[in-house]
Amino acid sequence: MKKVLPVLVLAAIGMLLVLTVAEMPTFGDGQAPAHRGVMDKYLRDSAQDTGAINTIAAIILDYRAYDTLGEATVLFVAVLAVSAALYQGEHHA
Amino acid sequence: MFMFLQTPVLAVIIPMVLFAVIYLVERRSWRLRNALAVLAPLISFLLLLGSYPQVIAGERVFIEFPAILPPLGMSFSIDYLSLLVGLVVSFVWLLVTIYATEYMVKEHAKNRYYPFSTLTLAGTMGVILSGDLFTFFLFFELMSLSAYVLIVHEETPEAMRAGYKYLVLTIAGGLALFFATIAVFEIAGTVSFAPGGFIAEVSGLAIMAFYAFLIGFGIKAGIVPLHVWLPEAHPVAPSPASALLSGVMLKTGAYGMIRVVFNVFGYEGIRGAGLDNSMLVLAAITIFLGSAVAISQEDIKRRLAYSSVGQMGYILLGIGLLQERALIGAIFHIFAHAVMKSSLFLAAGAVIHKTGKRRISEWNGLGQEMTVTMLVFTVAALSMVGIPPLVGFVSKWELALGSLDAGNWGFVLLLLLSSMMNFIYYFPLIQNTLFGKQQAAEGQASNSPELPWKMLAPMVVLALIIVLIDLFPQNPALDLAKRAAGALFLGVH
Amino acid sequence: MSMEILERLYGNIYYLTSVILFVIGFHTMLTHRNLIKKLMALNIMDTAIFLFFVAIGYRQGGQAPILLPGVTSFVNPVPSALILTGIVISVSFTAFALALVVLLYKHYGTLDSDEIIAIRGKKHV
Amino acid sequence: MFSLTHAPILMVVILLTAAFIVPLLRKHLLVAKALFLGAGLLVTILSFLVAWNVLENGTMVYNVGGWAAPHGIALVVDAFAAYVSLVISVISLVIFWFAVFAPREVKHEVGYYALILLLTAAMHGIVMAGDIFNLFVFVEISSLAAVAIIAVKGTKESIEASFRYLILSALGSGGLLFSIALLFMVTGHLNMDLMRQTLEVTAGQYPLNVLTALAFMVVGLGVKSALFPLHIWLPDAHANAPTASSALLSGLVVKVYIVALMRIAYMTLGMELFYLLPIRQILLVMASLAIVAGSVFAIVQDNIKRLLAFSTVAQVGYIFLGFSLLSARAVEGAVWHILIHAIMKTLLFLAVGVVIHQSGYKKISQLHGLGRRMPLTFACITLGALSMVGIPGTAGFISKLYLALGALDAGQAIFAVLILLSSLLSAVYYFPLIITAYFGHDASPTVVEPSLAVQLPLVVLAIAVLFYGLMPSILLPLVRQTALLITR
Repeated sequence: MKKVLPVLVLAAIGMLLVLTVAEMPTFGDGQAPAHRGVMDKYLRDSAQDTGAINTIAAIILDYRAYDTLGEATVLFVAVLAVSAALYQGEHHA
Repeated sequence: MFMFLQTPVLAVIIPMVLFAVIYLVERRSWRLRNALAVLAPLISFLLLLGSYPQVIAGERVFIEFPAILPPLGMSFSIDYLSLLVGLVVSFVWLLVTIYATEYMVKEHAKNRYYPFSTLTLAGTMGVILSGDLFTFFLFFELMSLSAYVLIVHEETPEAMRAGYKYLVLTIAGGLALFFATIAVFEIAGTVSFAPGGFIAEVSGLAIMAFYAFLIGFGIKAGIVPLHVWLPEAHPVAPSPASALLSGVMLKTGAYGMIRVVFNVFGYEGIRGAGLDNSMLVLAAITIFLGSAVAISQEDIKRRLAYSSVGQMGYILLGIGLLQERALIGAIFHIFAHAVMKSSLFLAAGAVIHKTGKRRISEWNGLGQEMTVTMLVFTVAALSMVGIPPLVGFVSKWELALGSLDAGNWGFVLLLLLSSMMNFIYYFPLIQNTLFGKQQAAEGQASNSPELPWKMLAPMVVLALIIVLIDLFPQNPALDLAKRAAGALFLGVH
Repeated sequence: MSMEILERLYGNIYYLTSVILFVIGFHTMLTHRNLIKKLMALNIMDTAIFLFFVAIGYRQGGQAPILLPGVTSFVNPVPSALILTGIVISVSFTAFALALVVLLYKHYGTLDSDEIIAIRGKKHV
Repeated sequence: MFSLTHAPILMVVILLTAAFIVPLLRKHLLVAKALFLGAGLLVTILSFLVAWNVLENGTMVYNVGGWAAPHGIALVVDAFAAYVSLVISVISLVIFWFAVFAPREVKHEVGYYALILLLTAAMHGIVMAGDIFNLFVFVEISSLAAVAIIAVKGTKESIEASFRYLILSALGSGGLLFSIALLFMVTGHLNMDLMRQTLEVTAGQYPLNVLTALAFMVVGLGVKSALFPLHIWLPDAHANAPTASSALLSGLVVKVYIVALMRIAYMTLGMELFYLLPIRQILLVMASLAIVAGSVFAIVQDNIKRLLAFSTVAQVGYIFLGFSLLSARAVEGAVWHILIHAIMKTLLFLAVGVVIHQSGYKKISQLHGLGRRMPLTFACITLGALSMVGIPGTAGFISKLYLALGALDAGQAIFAVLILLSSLLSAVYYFPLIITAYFGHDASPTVVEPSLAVQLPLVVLAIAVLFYGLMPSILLPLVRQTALLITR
């Protein structure tokens, strides 16, 4: 039982995922829905808006800087968590 | 603001406030505590008595606070039925509390008994004076939960076990009521008691709601097979608390059933859907089993508890027959049984208090030592059996006539059979106590007075009511019961 | 019908690969008892998702989204930007998890999840 | 007249800034504590103002950095966000107070405060997010911080529990990210509102994609919010954490993930799409199982904190049930329950923590007579327990009333019965706690009450339990508007 259950779960998930992949827009299709949303604006305006020619940098550091703040915070949480968990009291520190 | 100052609200609020006051003063002065505890039911009684002329004149007192817990509100009302039951409840409570001030002297944790007795009174008055199902439910929960504290008062392991059983069942009952209440709200958009009922069509959900009501009230009233908590809880509670439980609180179940049948569903709807049959079957089983099991009980309080089960069956029978005269019997029996059963429990409590004898076989010859107590016991027991001029006879007579109106001979026979069984379990007891030989252990200091007056007086008052009330030219309780039943049947206030 | 699905799968081979990677990671997660291996499995799954996400951004003939003169066709920059954040998050999780593994080893003297549960269970009873 | 435009982002930023500074103040503990409490208080005031503003002027949209929606990240503070934000800030302020004044349970004190601040900031960030990836980032911050505040206790059990929580939580995050990828694939947007508009067109084209995305999202956030078969991490984690952490985790964190799921459901997909798929039925079944199983497991617990943790599993079921019944009153009930369960569970965890610290007893069967030794604390516990059972007059009754009415409105009387059944079960496991403490023999004459500063949070929460039980109409407008958002 303990061996069969994971296999069944995996088979179900794998089946679902493979069917989903078959339904997805074709890889590399320039007209796929993913490229019809915000992308154009970024590519068109980022240079004037932010002065960065690297659009990815423009997105990370400017348009979506709030996410980057969150990203830095996650790192901070991890550092704090590790130090707090490993902390053994004054005399060790 | 002055809406709060109306009689039905005050009769509920004042005991609630006194609960807090008693809790605050009880460590300073036990005299003040006792006085306040007696004051609470007295005030409620007087307030209701004050509205007697108004209600008799045909006016229904009704106060509403619509926006308390949106979408549901709260409301209070006094009509014939709630006036009668309210008067009985507060009066019995008054007497029992006076009795308790002496009885509880021997007990521990008195500072817990009085506040919670007062709080339970507030809940009970709220149940009786509520003007809609939701208010009814709220106070029903308050009453049931605070009564738990009274039941487990002695904190013995048996008391805790019985109390836990009571608690779980009472919460189950409360939830059944809650479900039924919101189901009614869902069906009709209102939960206000209305003359003649307000559920136009008895749908599937309405039938579910009815059975939920039956379960909820059945648990409280001790209807077989939902009575299991009752014979456990009564013996372990202190005697005044058992008197209140049996004499007063069980009646709220019956009272609620009357409200549901006549003011929520309407008796024609109930009859049309055939729901009365389930009540009748349960009533018959309850009457028979309650009386039969009582015979075999050795512990006096257990015997009285089973007897209460049987008597609640009478009331349910009176409701389920859906006949005016049967309903008169049921309503009057609420009054009669309250008076009889509380005097029985008080008398039994007096014996236990004085001698510690709980087993019936130990009671032989007690009549010589505690003459007045045993006379009270005798009168009440004879009334339970249904000997003519006493109150117990009146309700049985009306019930029997109601059964005949319904064209059902079987129930008359059942009533007779049950009376026989009552006779079987009360009469030998009376005979032995009054005329039997006292067992050994003579020579106790019997020159001291039988009991303090605070214990004696309430019992004597109750006994006098049992004997005298039907000898009056006009029996006021029966009069109110007739008016109440008439109003419920005509579909007017 | 099934031919068509196969063709589409072949066309989406990058997606398919990441999905397979995901399932491999999940399988490892479910079946292996060593805590370090579980963490590795977790990272494989995360990587699979990153691969998948970045693959969404690819456009036929597109170049890196650096706006140099003369380049007109770019890949979608959004997934790349998001995944940078995702990677940092995954790293943070792994770092903390490894710290916990160290502590667990100190307390229980083993890295086998079943053994840890057994030790803890005994204490409970 | 100052403007509230920046208030939403300020709430997050104030907490984050405080969190960055507090760990530096190890030598100045008093300053650190003052900063910790001050940040909490400031955010509470802001959240009141924001809630008031939302009620007066409708939804607030804030564009971070001045970049309007499709480009930048928007914070959308609608009635739901304002309401949950209010709940988070008030309850967390009470917990902050407790963490400062209660006896120390963790070694790295300033680190603990900072982690709590980060967790709170992340929760505010989650409920106000208007951008799905931003939501994901804050979910990650809160997941990591939530694990950390368990692990800081440093006992064997807490490390083991937090590791398990971390692994499952990371799995959940993976699921969430994957579903975001799938949704981005078919929409090209990250802003939730624009996603919905695009999905109205493209969802029909890629049904399986959307279904898979939904499945991964429900499972991902379901793990984090302990939806029934995915709850296995919760009892150990919540029972072995420091007191303040348990309260924070059980009272708020678990619910914030439900809020996140519901916000994604109505903002990104639209409820029609969300419930077009069989997800509603699945959620109903899971919620029912959660209610029953949580209660049944709670009954057999003797360890009080484990009992409370299992009760959380059941209560999470209530909230899911209300949202998936989808009648106006049921949703109102679920929204109420977010607040009310936060109040009661926080109260119970804090009070039980106090009892455990003062007496050393962790089991119900050991509590004999403590009701007389610690009257105020046990009065609070009694109120909390009565409220958990749903006795009228306490706050718990309100959500029970709305949920049951809502179930009937939805024509599903069976769920009303289920809610009431679970209420009975909670009576079975909560009442022994009170009964043992007040009645029966008196076994621990030496136990005393803690200082008043420690009891203050308990009293405040107990008053809140009574207050919302007796006059719920104060918050009703906000609750109504939230329900409208979801059921419209």
